[in-house]
Amino acid sequence: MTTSHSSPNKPVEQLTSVAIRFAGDSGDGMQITGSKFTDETALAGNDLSTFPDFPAEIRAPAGTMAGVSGFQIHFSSQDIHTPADRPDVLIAFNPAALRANANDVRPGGMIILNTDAFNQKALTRAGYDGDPLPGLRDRFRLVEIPFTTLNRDALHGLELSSREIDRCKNFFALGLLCWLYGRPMEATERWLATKFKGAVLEGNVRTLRAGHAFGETTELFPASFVVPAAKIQPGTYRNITGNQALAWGIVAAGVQMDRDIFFGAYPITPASDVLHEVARFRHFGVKTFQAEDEIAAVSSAIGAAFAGQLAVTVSSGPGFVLKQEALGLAVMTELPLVAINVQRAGPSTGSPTKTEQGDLLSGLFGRHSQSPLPILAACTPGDCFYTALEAFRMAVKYMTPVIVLSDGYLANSAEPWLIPDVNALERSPIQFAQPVEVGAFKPYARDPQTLARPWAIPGTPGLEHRIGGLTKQDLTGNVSYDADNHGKMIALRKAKIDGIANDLPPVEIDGPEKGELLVVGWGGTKGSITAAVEAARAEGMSVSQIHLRHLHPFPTNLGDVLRRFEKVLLPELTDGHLALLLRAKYLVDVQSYTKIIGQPFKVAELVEAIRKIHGA
Amino acid sequence: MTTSHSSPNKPVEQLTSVAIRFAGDSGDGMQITGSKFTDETALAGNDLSTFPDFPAEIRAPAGTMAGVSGFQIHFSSQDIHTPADRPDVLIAFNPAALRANANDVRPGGMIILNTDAFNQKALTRAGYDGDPLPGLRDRFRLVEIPFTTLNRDALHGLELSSREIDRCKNFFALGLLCWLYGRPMEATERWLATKFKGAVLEGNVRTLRAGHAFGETTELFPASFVVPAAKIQPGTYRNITGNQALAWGIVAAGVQMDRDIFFGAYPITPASDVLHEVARFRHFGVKTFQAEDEIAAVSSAIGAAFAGQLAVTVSSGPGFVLKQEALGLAVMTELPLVAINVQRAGPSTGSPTKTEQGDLLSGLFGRHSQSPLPILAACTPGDCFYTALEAFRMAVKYMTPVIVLSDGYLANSAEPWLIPDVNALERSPIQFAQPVEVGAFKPYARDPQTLARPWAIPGTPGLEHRIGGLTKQDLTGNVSYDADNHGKMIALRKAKIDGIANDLPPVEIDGPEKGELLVVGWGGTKGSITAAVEAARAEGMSVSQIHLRHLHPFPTNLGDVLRRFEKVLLPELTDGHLALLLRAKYLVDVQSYTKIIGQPFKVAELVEAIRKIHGA
Amino acid sequence: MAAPAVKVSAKDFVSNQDVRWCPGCGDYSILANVQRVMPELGVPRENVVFVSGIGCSSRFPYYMNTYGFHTIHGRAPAFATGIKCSRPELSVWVVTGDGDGLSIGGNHLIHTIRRNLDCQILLFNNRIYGLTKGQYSPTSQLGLKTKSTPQGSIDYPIDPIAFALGCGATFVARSVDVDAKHMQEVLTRAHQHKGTAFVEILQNCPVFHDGVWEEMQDRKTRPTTTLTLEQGQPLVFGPADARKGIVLANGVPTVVDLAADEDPIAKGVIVHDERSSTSAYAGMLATLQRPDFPIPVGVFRAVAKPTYEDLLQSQVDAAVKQRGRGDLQALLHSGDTWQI
Amino acid sequence: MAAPAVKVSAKDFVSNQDVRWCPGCGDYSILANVQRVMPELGVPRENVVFVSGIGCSSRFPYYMNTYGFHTIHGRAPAFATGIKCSRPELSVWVVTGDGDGLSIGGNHLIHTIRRNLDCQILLFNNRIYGLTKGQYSPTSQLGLKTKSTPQGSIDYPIDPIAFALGCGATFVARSVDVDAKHMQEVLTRAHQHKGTAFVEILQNCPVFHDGVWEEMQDRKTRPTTTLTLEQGQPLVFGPADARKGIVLANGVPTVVDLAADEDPIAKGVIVHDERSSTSAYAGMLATLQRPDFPIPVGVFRAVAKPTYEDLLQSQVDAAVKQRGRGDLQALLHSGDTWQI
Ligand SMILES: Cc1ncc(C[n+]2csc(CCOP(=O)(O)OP(=O)(O)O)c2C)c(N)n1
Ligand SMILES: Cc1ncc(C[n+]2csc(CCOP(=O)(O)OP(=O)(O)O)c2C)c(N)n1
Ligand code: SF4
Ligand code: SF4
Ligand SMILES: [Mg+2]
Ligand SMILES: [Mg+2]
Repeated sequence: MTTSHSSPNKPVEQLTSVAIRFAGDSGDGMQITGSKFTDETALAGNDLSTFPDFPAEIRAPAGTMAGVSGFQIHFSSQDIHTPADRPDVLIAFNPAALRANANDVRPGGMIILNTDAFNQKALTRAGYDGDPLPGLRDRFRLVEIPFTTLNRDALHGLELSSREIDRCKNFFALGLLCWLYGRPMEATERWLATKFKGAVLEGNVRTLRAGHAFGETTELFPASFVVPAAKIQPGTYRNITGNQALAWGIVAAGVQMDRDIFFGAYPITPASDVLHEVARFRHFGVKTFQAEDEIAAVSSAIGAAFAGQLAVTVSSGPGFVLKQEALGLAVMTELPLVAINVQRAGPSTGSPTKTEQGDLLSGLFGRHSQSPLPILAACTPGDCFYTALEAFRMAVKYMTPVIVLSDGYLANSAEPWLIPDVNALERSPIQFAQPVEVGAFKPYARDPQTLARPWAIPGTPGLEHRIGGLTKQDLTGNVSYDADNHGKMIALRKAKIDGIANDLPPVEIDGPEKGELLVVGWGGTKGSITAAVEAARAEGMSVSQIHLRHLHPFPTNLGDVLRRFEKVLLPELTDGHLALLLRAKYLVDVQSYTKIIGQPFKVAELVEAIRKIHGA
Repeated sequence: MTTSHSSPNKPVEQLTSVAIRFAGDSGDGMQITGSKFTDETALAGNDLSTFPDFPAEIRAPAGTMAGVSGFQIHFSSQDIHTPADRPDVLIAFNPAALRANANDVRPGGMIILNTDAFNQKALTRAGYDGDPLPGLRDRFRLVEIPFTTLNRDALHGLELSSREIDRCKNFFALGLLCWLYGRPMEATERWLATKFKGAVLEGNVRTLRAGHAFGETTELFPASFVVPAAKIQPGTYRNITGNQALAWGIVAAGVQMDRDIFFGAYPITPASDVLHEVARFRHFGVKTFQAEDEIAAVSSAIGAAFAGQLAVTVSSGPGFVLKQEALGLAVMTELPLVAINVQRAGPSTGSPTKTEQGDLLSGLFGRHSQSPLPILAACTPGDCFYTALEAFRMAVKYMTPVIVLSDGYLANSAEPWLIPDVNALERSPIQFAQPVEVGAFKPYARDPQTLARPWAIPGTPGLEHRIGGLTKQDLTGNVSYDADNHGKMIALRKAKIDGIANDLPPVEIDGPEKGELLVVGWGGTKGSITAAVEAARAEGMSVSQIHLRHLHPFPTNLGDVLRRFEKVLLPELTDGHLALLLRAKYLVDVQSYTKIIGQPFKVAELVEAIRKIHGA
Repeated sequence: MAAPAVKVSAKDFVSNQDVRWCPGCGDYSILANVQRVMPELGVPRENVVFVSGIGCSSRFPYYMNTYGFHTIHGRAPAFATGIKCSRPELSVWVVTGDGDGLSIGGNHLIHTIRRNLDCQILLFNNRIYGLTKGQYSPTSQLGLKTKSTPQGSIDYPIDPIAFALGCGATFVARSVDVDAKHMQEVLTRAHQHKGTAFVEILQNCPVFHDGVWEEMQDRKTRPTTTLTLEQGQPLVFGPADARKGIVLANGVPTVVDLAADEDPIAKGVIVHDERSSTSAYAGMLATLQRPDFPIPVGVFRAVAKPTYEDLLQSQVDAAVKQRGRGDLQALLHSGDTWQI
Repeated sequence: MAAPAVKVSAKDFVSNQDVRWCPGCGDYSILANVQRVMPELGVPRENVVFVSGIGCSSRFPYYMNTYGFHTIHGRAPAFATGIKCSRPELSVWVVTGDGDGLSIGGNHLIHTIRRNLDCQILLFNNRIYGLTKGQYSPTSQLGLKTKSTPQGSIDYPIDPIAFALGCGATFVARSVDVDAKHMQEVLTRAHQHKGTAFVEILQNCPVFHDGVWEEMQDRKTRPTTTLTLEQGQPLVFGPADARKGIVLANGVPTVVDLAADEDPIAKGVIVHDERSSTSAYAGMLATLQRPDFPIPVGVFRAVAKPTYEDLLQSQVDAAVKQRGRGDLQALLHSGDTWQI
């Protein structure tokens, strides 16, 4: 429901879209505030996109730049694809938050400050020598509000320690923002009721409403705003993050394929939340195993696959690399497995909470010798759900490990997601090999169509067989030292994976079928690239766009598509991984545009890049 | 010394080159026999090339195909580059050896059989239904000799068990071959004297001479042969295998750079012999550490590098893959390390004793994110020595891990090697960072030329500093969360490695500087490619050749060279790894010719491939 | 699972692959003993899975006519964990070596053992790396000269039994390759134990470490070099005419002589209790090493504890019982949703 | 190495990085204690190296103004091995956590400990994965509800001390984050020990596992929940008016009450001996766990054994002595060569 709370006695201005960034200390609850505002915005029917950005440390020293946590939400009455390059509004809970974020704010934008936090000590902690406010006043509209004090007044008399009281102040701010943009607050109050009870619940609700009331009454805001609902495809929506969607996609695979899930993982940022989420679903017959390390995680999953379970393992770069030897065994033994890599910024330990697309080539080539397997990449948070599902189907149909690539940006960003109708989702129960008379079974006989070998699981009489990593003999799977057989098996495995291409939908071109410029993308950059392409078109340039989800093998028409354009631009948050593959395979002069600073693309940068190559 | 033993009273025919294969049961001592014959051939002044080929098992059941062990030697009065596609002579110690090798022998070639081993039981074990000899007689010249009996007669009366006596029979055969090809036997007798004593020594020497005498007297051989010494660059020569050359190159690095070596490894075929060899050199100040696994092996080596030692780690495919996470840390911390990969046939456990070139791309891209480092590949057994040396120099000069690629073929093959003059080898003592006043030291300040950071080692007052895998701040190396700094460091590391190209000699073209066809190779295939190119030229084709030792970065003139030819052919014992890199980087239509059966190229197949592309 | 229709014999567990170990390898007798006990265990062949890593010992699964997985070096226990957690009804056997299990694979042994996954782990200890042709292993003697240690090994050997106990093992036993009867008893006990059954088998490698266990293998010396553990019996060893016993002095084990007719228990000789409340006692046994002590063979410790796969399954059952079998439609619509 | 010119103080070991742990984290006090003992050890700052893996605990080296290496998850002991073998004169300290050291890093702990590399290994045990925001660790209690175990953990915890002893540790000790004096004694002992000194430090994680060690931290409960080990003293604990002691019954430890004036030794209470000939005794101590027993703190075991890096160096020295310093020219010409 979307009734507006904006007050009758103040004017209401209409806006198309707004971007707001909440910024404060890790302890200030910015992520919560942001995600609650997100829920309300979704309920208000806007299209939206969010970007949480938190520090690596558990809790860096309070008040320091390193401790600043931010959450940005972009919402609109039209469809949008990114959290926006620059916020229109910044809520800064302390000087460090101001210093870390002020320069991102759109010139002339609004900055709301918690003046209570702006004492000398805090300013110095944040690294300010003097008082920054005067300097900012002429660049932005500063709104100075004593959140701490107002919150204390609001909760006066409650049975709460002053520490507990101060912890509520972010909800005062939330209430204010809700008034300012006419967001409903029921969802938040409902959520609070499930999270807290007693005085704490009371306190949060009270300050939330107080914040709202403050907006109505204060002189600081002459007007409130409304961002009308967007025209979005009808249906039932929810907010979902990439990690949540991956987890649900995994659970869905178990349901749709009618087989229990074995999930082997070792915690690592930013992939851990997938484990946490999946672990909640034992009642779906899902077994999660927190292994001693990544090698055990993937090995246990391969063991589960051998035993006939739907097996999946999840990690991020440094952990994923450790799984490569075992993945090679899965390739050799041709067992179905889904291996998910939620990419993060590297190299080495790098910047664990930052995003990057740097693991495409290690996924493809990170194993020794020739060890081919399919690779899929999700392109939006909600798409993670479908990508996980597709990966399981592909793994089982072709009896192969499948790599799924997500990234730190998709993992934590939320978007409104059109909930699929479960009955419309393909059901694909599994066909295991059936008992045969002893001795007749050939573990490496192949399906002529898919070249997949049979999935023969323990417990089936007559199918007793042994597999392993040594070169296997065709058909029998016995250890073989025959040179020609070695070559034949190498070729068979390659042909099987290459053959998957025939199963893939052709790439679809958005925009002109041929012409001047094609912008190619893959993975989590879809939003920013799409926004940039639309902006470029708005400037009158002819730009076409394709976005790949299948990175190995490629769709069969890809080469043809690439050759239809004079120029090809490939933006990647990495050093030209896909560009290298396309240039090598199709000998097309794909020009790579890269950014490797742990942050997603800004739309403006991409538009600039498009202008450049277009002009060139 | 090269005095001929060939007898006066039989004619001596002169030959340009001969290829002989010794084949028998793993227990028959074929590798010893072959390598002794090799030493003698070297002393006789021929150019030569060898190829040992043994089964994976320690000792497969006697008499079975799986247990057959072979050793091929090709020697000539001209320079040769390969062990030859097909032997002219096969010595088969049992039916299994015959069955496994007969079809490789040049039509009309000679097959020498140990008739004592050809009983019904042995034939069946080998998988023969009937007697194979009649069928072979019309294709080859069969020479049937009761080696076992003759050997027993020769050693009659010696204080040896019949088992011990039979174990000597391979030396009877060796003696015979020495007569047949006029090889001196002193070296072998000297070697026997160092290996055995008493009756066993006596027995081996006696049967060796008896075999020689048998040749002189038997009617079976109307004539003996002489293969005159080859015209080879003058100097002192020795035989050396690739693994031995790697080991010696490592020791040499310690001497030439005046710093002790730390060698961390975990055994794995075919790399273990490097560990075994290096472990013998404690008196060079070399410390070998057999770690609990490959991760500990590389980690200990990186620790040693941090401590200021010349650090090296050696493995093969499956083990090398496990080292990738730690190698990423070495890239991030910019420490000098040499990581050697003696490639073997995969995927997974694959065929450990067989050769392949499948680990180029995993070396380049096997780490997550952007983690660039230089890669060198040795191209002959002796070249392994220089490649190891160069790798250490590069690692220290540029403060980077360096990957060295060898392969199972180079590892075990022997070739005559012109011993370098140690005084002519470059000496390059190490410059460590010098003490500074506390606080002044910048661990990530760079040399403007090389972009290398200083090597500051524990024990140096004032240089106390902390490094690690988290994104580092420029200059200070402190942990940094700044996005632009992140990008800057990514760019700096890349620029440093790319900059090494300016240090590299330009690729040299063998043959016409430009024209119709360029054949490009890398690593252990140099011999076969060179032989094939020479053969093709002999057929009147215009063919040029380059062979790369620097696979990342590439020499600066490579693109220009590639573009000077109408066609480029790239033979690789893998699925087009280098071809992919060249196509992507230079957009040249490099055509890849691949063979992945665990065996080196045969010259004939390459000549055929050259004909095809030439004709096309 | 229903028992197999017809009576099966050892032959039924012999695969069609010819065995590829060196002549005289201790692995042959271990294989024979495993194949001999299999029919007695009453598990249908199709429900038996052998999992191994890499090494001569790890070739084992190829020779068993059951389901088998020859995996990668050192990781077999992790594969076994996935198999057993997915299919608790399967009888899972891990075969590993002193290198595979204790060198590269040490971490997986630790955690599989502490989780008490129901499986049998057979560690063939020949104190050498066989398959890679003779480098020293984590159990090799100090000073051992091998290909990789021409001046002798400088690593102190690890004791597999002490190590397993340190990881909290619920079942720990030791046997010798040549002692068929004893090994078959131990294997049967290991299979009967619900939980991780860790069994060290002293194995001879005639090619690279011949005679390393000779003392324990030789019928003549065995009585004085081994101490056969029997539940409820005092720790007595040696020939009938020269019996000795083990007593504790301030927590430290010591050997005492026993007169022909002397009652060991009266003399304070410890009575073997594999079910001892803490692992302190078994840990003490593990410290008994040659030459000062005989090496204990048999079952050191056997205590009951819920197994990992059972606890995991019970969480699934509890969740289903409490929340009903998961409903995907309901999940997708859980929490805040809105209509457009 | 010459001692530092001027008298150094704790401040000299404080780096210029601001410490990034949560308020109230037990790591702060451990850091303070390490910095306090450093000057007493008489090792010049430039000869001290701190090596760590990944985890909150593993951030430690950044805060020490010495040489430091923050490596990768679980591998710190292997890095330390390379450092110490290359430069035996350095004082090498490994800092790890219950996840870093006992989960992913278990294998390297095993082998570093058994080789007796001369280094100090400090394991901060907060029974949780802190840095990754609160998943259970190998030392977490059974049933613990964490992010990854909403229905409770089903892994039996491993005991770091028992584990280290099972690996053949020559020095094993335990201390508590809040007990400054005791920790400084233990750290000093650890540094004095030549060989691997394994120290478990019970550490509180107020954010993800607050109060896990409260019993042992609280001055009031400490006397009954901890047993302070002192060489040559009987195993007695509890307040003066309610002393208890530990005795052995058939190898199994048991608690006995002691009257106010009663002589524990007479009562058969075990006398602590950290130098016991075998690890049986220390192993027994390690089995003492709450709630049935107090947790021993202090030095469990401290025995002398040649260290790995010394044995390695002595092989180099022996080889040089015997064959002379290696001559490359001679090596290249060794064996059969020929002139052309
Ligand atoms: C990742 C990896 N590293 C190294 C090897 C080489 N390797 C195979 S078996 C083995 C040691 C086996 O020793 P053990 O477990 O004692 O088995 P045994 O042969 O003695 O029965 C080694 C080092 C490998 N196959 N894979
Ligand atoms: C290869 C790899 N896998 C996983 C991680 C993620 N990770 C970092 S620290 C950690 C656990 C740390 O726990 P602990 O050692 O107890 O340290 P604490 O934070 O509790 O001090 C994990 C799983 C990683 N950094 N690298
Ligand atoms: S090498 Fe040793 S362990 Fe391996 S098969 Fe031969 S005898 Fe057995
Ligand atoms: S998460 Fe726990 S262990 Fe980590 S810094 Fe915070 S309090 Fe300390
Ligand atoms: Mg072994
Ligand atoms: Mg912890």
